[in-house]
Amino acid sequence: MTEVKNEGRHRRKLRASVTEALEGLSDGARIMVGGFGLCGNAEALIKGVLDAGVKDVTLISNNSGNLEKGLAAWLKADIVRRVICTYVGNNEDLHRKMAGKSVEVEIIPQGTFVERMRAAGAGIPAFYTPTGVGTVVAEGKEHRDFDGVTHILEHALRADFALIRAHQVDAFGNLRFWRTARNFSPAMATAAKTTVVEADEVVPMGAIDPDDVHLPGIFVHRVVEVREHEDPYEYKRTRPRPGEAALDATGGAR
Amino acid sequence: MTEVKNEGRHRRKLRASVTEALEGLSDGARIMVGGFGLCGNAEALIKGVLDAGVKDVTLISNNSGNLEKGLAAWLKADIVRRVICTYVGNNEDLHRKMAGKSVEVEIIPQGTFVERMRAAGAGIPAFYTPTGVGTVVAEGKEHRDFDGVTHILEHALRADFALIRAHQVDAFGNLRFWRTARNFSPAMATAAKTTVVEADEVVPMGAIDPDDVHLPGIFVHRVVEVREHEDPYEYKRTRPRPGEAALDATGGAR
Amino acid sequence: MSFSKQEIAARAAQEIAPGSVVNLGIGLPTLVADHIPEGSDVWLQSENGILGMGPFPYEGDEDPQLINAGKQTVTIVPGGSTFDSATSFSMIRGGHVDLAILGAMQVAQNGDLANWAIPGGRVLGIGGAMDLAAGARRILVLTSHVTKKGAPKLVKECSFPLTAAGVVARIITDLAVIDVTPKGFRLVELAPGVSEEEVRAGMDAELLA
Amino acid sequence: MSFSKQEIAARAAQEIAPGSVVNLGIGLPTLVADHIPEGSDVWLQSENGILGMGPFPYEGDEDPQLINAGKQTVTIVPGGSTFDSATSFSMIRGGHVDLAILGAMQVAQNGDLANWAIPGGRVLGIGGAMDLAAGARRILVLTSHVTKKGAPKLVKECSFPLTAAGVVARIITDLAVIDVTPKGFRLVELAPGVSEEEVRAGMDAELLA
Repeated sequence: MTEVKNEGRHRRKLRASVTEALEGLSDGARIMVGGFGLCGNAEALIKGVLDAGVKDVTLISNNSGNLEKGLAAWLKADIVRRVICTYVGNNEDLHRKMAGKSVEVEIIPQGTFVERMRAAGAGIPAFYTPTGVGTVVAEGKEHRDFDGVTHILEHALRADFALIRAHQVDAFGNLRFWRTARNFSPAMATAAKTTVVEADEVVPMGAIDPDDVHLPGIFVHRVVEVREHEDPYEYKRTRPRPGEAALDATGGAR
Repeated sequence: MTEVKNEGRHRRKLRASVTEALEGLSDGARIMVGGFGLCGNAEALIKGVLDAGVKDVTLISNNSGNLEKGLAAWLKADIVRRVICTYVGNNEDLHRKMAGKSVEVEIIPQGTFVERMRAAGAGIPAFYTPTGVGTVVAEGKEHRDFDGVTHILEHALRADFALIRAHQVDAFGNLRFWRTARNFSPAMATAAKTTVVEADEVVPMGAIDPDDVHLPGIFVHRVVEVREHEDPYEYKRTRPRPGEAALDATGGAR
Repeated sequence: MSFSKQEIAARAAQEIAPGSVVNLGIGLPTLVADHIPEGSDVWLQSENGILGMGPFPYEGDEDPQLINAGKQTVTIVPGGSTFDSATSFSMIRGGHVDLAILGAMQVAQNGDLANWAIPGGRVLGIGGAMDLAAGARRILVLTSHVTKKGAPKLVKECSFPLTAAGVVARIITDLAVIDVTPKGFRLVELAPGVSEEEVRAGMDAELLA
Repeated sequence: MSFSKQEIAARAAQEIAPGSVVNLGIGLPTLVADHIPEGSDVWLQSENGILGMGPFPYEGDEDPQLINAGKQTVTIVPGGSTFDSATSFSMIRGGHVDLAILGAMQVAQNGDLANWAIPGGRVLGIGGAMDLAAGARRILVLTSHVTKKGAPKLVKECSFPLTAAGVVARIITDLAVIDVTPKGFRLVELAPGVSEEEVRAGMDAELLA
């Protein structure tokens, strides 16, 4: 009499290839992609989506590529129908698509962008925020005062897939990120039906101390290890080491 | 012409004593206290509030003591006028106060409790949640459907002081918690005007890797080191070690 | 005959899909943990901030700062994690917990659950019950078929304060396994040696066969 | 005479209370970092997920996964922390950032700020600007007094799309330090060798002395 049970989503998450990790991705999918510009991009998964040949994608990502790198490839390949982002900057590929009206672009404040994803993941369908009041962002939205301050209503932002990059992952999908590569990825992971992680390194279960897990595996569904990344710099800025500048000035070793 | 500047809140956070750490606490204060039952209580600060002699306190804490320990002392000393909590359980001190109507008790769902504090800290004045719909919790609250599901509106929950316990802290107030002692403390820290931390250990600046900070010091205003804690058990449950049960059964070493 | 508490727990364990995340309520549901097969990749969530809760610690290994939502000392399995309450209830309210196994004072034929307060009785509080009942993907209730005084717990309409409305999917009692369907309670399975009549006799609601 | 860019930045640094948390916008505000005195316990927040941002790295130490909100490689000071964007904007929107120093295209006499888009111009996007402008406790604007084409930036009413309404507390331009008061712009300080008349001439609004 007991009904046959499907297997839960938390078994056998490790995938042997990017292709396997992206199984089920289809035309028209809403896809969140982590990264602040090119920092923290899931490079192999981004390429994998191109290889999968899907089209009419809604891309939800802070910048949608830059300097012809990262998600710029999706724009060049014309697989994107709509972009939800916070900043275009010097992303010429996106500027061209916007100008040519071949891609619909919705630009929203960054805090609202991530809070809407966090809300989706946390079972909160909508929340009030002061950000954007009195601006174009507030147009058509419900306004409401709390303690004499006007706020607007913003809604949860969901996706079919989240493609994120992590530094370390175990077989359950517990994640650690490296420095500012974390950015939107944890919130995206919670907001998508299927979260796919591209990790620099798969570590044994228990290798990450329970207190040191940045994102628990409950929010992760598939994992693929990708050891090599380009990790391009957008704006590499450095300063000379204290000793060296002096050496240079005196015609020293350099 | 330049106006004289006050010092910001992020300087000289280390306090020499609990008394100093609680300076400015006054009658009628709204005080959040971290801990899931007795787990993760700021024991010295809880005692310090008693010593400070304040009264008519609104206590915002998940359990408000248990087994005559922890916050039970505040109830016994009659310094609490109102409690906002999620669970009373076998807290006889609170049951007595409720029955005698000497303390007003508001019981709210635990997820709503912490989300309201998180909202306060995150600049979100109100949000919709499915929790409590169709129950007494929803009475008198705004109802609204999203995607065909009814939700209720809940508001941010703020406090004057948050008293929390941490495992490690540095001079800026960056925190690490130990295991399940974390619970409500991070959200409370963000929701209070003044957050006071009682830490097991003060570590040098930089000793906590940037990626390993559980709660950044921006949410912490005062720190006091307290090395000794009772850390009482509420319900100590153990099981015999595999070898020992067998030994017992055969009349062995134990 | 009928199911013992351990048999109810064992039967409940069959409801857990391998590779799922489960939250076990206080009381009878806690017993389910002992019946989950090894290697089935079932992850126990405890709303005070653990995913991957393990058994009680060995004597001497207990840590007062490592407890479950029932405030008992526990352990964490390899691959487990700890986190704050906001994250924990994001998991719960956000629909990331696959199954919550809860106790009940009353369940109505429309799936309403009452498990936190008896009118006029001592209020123990809500805790995480309302969030779990509203947020978990599936709600399984374990309960005695009737109260100690013999009053039905499966009823047309709850007279006790609700925990959540229309959420219960299945109920396992000492007498039977019963589903909540759009048409009301439906018998799924009888405990060994229990008759359909006995099950009906202990209910204050229709039972579809 | 008038303030050079570095002098604007240096003057802005005087606005930073020791022991405060500050977010520096892209462009001119970025220069302020170099003028904050050592040991003043000023913590720089970068909305992509750093509290305690340090200077650019030494050559060879740069890390592509450690950048600021302008996507430049940076460092983290001892006591700094990294976190996700939701936490970062909780800090900002929740009023935990004491001061945001931002650039501007226009500032109106009621404190309205426009710094993200020019009508008909190329849209660069909003980024964190609206959250910072709405959420930081105090907003300081650094800007040239007039545009490259000589058009006033301090105006009665912004003609450009707003970033936030009524938020700017103080403006530092190459000509003067000006406050936004309930009655409008008020002169606080003149740059060396600059006359009040020159300041007024470059504004499309009243200036209270």
